[in-house]
Amino acid sequence: MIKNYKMEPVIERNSIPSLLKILSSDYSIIAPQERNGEVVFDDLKDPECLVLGYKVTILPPKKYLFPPEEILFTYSGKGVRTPSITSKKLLIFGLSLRDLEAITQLDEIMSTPHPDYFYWKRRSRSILVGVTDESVHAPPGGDLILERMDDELYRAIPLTQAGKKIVKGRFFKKQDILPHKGEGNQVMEELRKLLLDPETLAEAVKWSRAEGHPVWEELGKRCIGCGICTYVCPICHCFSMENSVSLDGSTCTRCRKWDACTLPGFARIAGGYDHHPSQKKRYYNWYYHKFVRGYKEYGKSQCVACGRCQTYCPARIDIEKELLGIVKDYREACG
Amino acid sequence: MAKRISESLITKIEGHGSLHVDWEGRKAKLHVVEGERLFEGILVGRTAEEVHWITPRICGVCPIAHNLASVKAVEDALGIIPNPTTVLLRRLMMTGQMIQSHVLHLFFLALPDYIGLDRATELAEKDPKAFGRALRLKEVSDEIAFCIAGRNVHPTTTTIGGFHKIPDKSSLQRLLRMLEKTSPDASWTARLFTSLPYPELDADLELLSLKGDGYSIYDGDTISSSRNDDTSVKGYKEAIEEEVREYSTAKFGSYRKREIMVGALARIAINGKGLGQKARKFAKSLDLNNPFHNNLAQAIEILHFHEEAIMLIEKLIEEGMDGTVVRPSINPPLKGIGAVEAPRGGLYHEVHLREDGKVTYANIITPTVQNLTSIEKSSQTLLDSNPAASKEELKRLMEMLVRAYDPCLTCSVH
Amino acid sequence: MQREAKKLKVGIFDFTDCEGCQVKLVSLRERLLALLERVEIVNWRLGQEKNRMDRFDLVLIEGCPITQDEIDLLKLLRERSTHLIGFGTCATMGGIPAIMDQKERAKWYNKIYGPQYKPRGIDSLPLTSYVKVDFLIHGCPVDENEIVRVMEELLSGKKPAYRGYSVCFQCKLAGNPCRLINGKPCLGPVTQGGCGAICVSGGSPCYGCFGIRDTAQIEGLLDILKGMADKEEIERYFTMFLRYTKEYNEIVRPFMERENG
Amino acid sequence: MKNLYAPIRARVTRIEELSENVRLFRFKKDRGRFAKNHGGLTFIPGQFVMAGVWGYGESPIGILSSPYEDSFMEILVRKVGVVTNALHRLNVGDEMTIRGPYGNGFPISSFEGKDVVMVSGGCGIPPIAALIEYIIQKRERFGRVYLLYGAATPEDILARKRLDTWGRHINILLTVDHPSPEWKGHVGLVSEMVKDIEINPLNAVATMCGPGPMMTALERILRPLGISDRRIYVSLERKMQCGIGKCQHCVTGDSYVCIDGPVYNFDEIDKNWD
Ligand SMILES: Cc1cc2nc3c(=O)[nH]c(=O)nc-3n(C[C@H](O)[C@H](O)[C@H](O)COP(=O)(O)OP(=O)(O)OC[C@H]3O[C@@H](n4cnc5c(N)ncnc54)[C@H](O)[C@@H]3O)c2cc1C
Ligand code: SF4
Ligand code: SF4
Ligand code: SF4
Repeated sequence: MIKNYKMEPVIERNSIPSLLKILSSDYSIIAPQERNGEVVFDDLKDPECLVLGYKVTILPPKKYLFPPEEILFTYSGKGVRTPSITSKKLLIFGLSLRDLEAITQLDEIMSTPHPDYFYWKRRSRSILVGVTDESVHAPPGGDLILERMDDELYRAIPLTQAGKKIVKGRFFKKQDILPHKGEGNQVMEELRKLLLDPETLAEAVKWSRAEGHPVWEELGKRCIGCGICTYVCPICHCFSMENSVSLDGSTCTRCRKWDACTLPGFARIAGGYDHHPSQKKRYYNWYYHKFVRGYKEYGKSQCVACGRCQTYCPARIDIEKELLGIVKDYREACG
Repeated sequence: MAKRISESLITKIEGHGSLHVDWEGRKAKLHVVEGERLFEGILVGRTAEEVHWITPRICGVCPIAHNLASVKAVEDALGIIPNPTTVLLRRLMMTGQMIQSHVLHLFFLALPDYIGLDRATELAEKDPKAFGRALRLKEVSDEIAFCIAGRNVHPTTTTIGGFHKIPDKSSLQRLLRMLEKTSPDASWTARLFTSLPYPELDADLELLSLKGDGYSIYDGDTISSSRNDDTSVKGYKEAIEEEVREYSTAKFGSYRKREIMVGALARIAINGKGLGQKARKFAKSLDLNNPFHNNLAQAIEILHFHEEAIMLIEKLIEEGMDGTVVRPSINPPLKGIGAVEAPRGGLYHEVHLREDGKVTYANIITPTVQNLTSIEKSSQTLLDSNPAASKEELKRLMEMLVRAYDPCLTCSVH
Repeated sequence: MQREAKKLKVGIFDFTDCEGCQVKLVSLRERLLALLERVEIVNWRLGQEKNRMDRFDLVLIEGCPITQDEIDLLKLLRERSTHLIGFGTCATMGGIPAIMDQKERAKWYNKIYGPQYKPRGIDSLPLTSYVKVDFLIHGCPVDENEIVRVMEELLSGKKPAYRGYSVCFQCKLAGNPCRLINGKPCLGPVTQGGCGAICVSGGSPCYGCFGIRDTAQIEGLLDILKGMADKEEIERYFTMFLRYTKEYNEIVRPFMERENG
Repeated sequence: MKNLYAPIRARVTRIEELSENVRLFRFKKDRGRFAKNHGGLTFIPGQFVMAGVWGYGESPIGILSSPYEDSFMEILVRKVGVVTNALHRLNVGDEMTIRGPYGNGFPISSFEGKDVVMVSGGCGIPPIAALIEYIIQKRERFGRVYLLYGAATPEDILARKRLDTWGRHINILLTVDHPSPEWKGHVGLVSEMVKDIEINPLNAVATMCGPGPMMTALERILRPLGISDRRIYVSLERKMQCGIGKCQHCVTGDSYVCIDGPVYNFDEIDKNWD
């Protein structure tokens, strides 16, 4: 039997901190680290604090491309000023395949119908490096992916010029490797499967509402409207504007801030009329955007089954379980 | 008939009170009109963990002192001895507390009297540099509180047996850099307050402070008097008596039936040897019988606690930190006392708990309660020793005198 | 840009409380000075000697009107001010003093002061129990950035707005593990954001001092709390700051009674 | 790439107080004229601008002036909240902010050769006004044109002068709920005037704008005329923050009111779940 050996660039686990140390002269490095018992993306001050093989981070890396709060312009008597985004380039390290996929989706969303100036200013100054235990078949995005072969070794899959440049560095060597069989990260595997057929998902969600499926009544009661699911989702991207005049009256600022469609004021207009007057409606809207409108607009669901909304929902609403239930009932009802 | 010298409340003190003087009989009384909140009742039925959440709300000027007094009382009741990191961090919190409170009092409440201003913010125009120094000291003390206690007013990180969360090394290093920058401001403050023209007054003061090793404000275990009459903290309730007077919502305290003064002046009188290098030099100019000198004593303390904060941070960084929270011991006594030196003097919290951790009894004695009797007495001395002065002049002097005690009437009526 | 030419006449008053919110005002430091460029403080007992009582464009009231004098002054201030604003949780919701209701008071006066004592305090209720209040700056204590935001809105002639989001927003930004998920009670989801989730970040629970947010899903939260705390504990959470809110009386109490029955 | 969220500066050149809460603002660009991007028009009737005041935010507001006019634009603003109050505090000569025009506007070319019935009430006049200005310029290309306009009282009828001018070109039917002593016109509901309309329902379009529940108005006013739902156009109102299809506030089902709307035919609206 002929073994399928291939010469590929690899890096040892032990060399990763040194690699990051070197890269930090050109980039600000963002990487997963532990804080209060949770894993979060943060500035990596000490490469030894890097955490790999984590399950999920609270906030997704979108916060670096689309910050929770950012100034869109300031105005003083002299004129309008758009803040310049010229800090050091970002290197976001240790992204999961799902987070990479989410950023690929955000890229598309933030280009439609017009490119979002602020997102792209940041995005074009950032490099994404994924690290995964899963085997990589179709890379979901990013500049470079490090696929874990065993405890010591990562295979490097460069996807862009920038990625290739990193792989040329001295911590990488070429080596014959066996194609490895990844373990998968076991988060929301069932939802993962559902997402392969976004059309059915879209149909099922739409159907469930039209048929008055009891799930919406129930979720409308359970959801406490805290907004967490949308903040932690790597694809959610609603926002609101906040305008202010500084204390001394000299400068006006418009700031955009993450908003959440599950919050009460989201669709309320002056005078108090509310287009989403109940938690049930607001919660349904969240699913509708992800699975119906998302599919209509981009041909896929706006979900990558990262598991965050389920992990961090204080009401323990499990999107995977709910969708499985809806799809099952839909299939039974509509054959 | 008694006629009020100030028609309205005394301004620039914490809380609501007015001086009433009977000019014919030449008698002075301090009316405290703060509403009663009844904290000792509020606490009953709450849990041990809620005590140090609730008591800081007695006073927003010295919330850290109340917070720690409560934590200590509950730890005493539960037989907990916190680890050395916890003690260092709490002492650091207390240095922040002292500077915060003294800066507020000295610059915002007291100083305007001595330099002929109505309000402190006028200083911002008159002497922006000086005002800038005051603001920097306020900032650095707030930062200590934010960093260790979680917030500048009403702590969020403290818990029974330790801390929910301890700061990381880099934030301590940041604090250290800030403190190094504000060191000259602390020295300048001590110099400034040494140079002020304090009115002369010999009030024959008995001064009272907690005493332990060094300049202890967090862990003194003896109540010590300048008349060499000491009591162990355990006996605080017998030694410090509280008397209800019909004209005041605050009780009037005394030590073994004598009027005593507590606060910065008393601390320096009792613990002066423990003052830091730089602060010690200024202590010589203090007149321990003149309550007006409490202002100067506070200024000296700003410098001292500034030095102490630096020392504590260096120690924490050097020795490393241990964030473990100590659990209650088996068969704890369920009755405990926590005493600290708050900015205005000795503060005593006592708590009794049920097995399930609910509070059954709480007693709180604040420094201002202890000072009220002394304030009245010193006012009387001021009246008696200035027979020729006009009412106007006396009124001004008496308000300055009350302010010098830095009374916290909100604390006194808790 | 619009700018009022004349300075707003401001009064700052404190009723019975801890004065921590005024301390926060001083903690604004440079920003307080910037504010003073735009307003004239005509009355501030804690801050200045010369005080006037004529008319106010804006009155900030800290504390709980517990005594008759305070209640009378509150009513007078309402008459004399264009905008009357509650400053801090004692003023806006009764705060910590409101843990004790009027019935309990008599008992504790007796225990603490003795039977001879003639109390001054009547009851600890929020300002809104006595007069119409134009805006509530919640917080125990108030937050510096929120003071600035509300002042900016007032100075530019806007009607200040309440925050539509919950404490959870900033709690997630801060990277805190969620208390509820770890089986510890928290009122963050039903509480108006803006405080920076400072208590949860410090390791303490959120007791809701920033006020119940608009259209909060309280029953949903109660269902969650039921799973981790007994009735008494839930009660203790809601009565730390929120006893006199409409939501406590109309939703929490009936819910607890139903649970009992 | 451009910062599409930054508005341009505009200057108020005229303010008319139409009622206690409604003001008309005329403004021009700080520099130059408004571009004629839409086949010789500066905007398509039914489109809106994001009008605002520095430091106060911005609001979607329909354009009232003629789409042929490129030296100024006019809007009508009802005072209801932060931005609209700030606009009402402006004086002639003050600066305001503008982004747009945004939205789809009426499918005006498909209106040609047809009878047009426009129903409007209260503040719903702006998009209709622009449409009327458009129609008047090419009057011969349209069949019979009606404006049915209802207001609470005669004082609430906005843009009286304009109505007089328009009346020379199109049929205007006015009605009020509460007449003043001098009022000689119709009193009662707009629906009662339908009997005076002569159109060919198979070759007509209708537009509706204004307050009140859409469905009941439709049932009462337009259904009796027999115009198909697909040719009845309505301008929707939804909360908006960005105006360019990103912020998600204005979505209704599958569509973004700020780009796919605000004008929809009734058939489309009926299919939307909210
Ligand atoms: C397509 C369209 C055309 C419109 N045309 C006009 C017009 O010609 N004249 C007129 O007076 N009004 C018009 N409106 C309504 C107008 O936009 C709102 O009255 C206005 O946004 C209220 O803003 P505010 O800041 O004063 O109110 P606030 O209640 O303070 O609202 C704050 C912000 O929320 C958003 N918002 C609130 N209400 C609405 C709303 N009804 N629609 C959209 N966004 C809202 C806005 O961004 C607003 O600035 C139109 C609305 C839409 C969608
Ligand atoms: S699992 Fe939840 S958080 Fe993750 S992408 Fe899907 S919807 Fe968003
Ligand atoms: S801890 Fe409290 S405030 Fe934070 S996310 Fe959980 S519920 Fe919200
Ligand atoms: S976390 Fe809760 S209790 Fe703490 S400040 Fe915020 S709202 Fe108040």
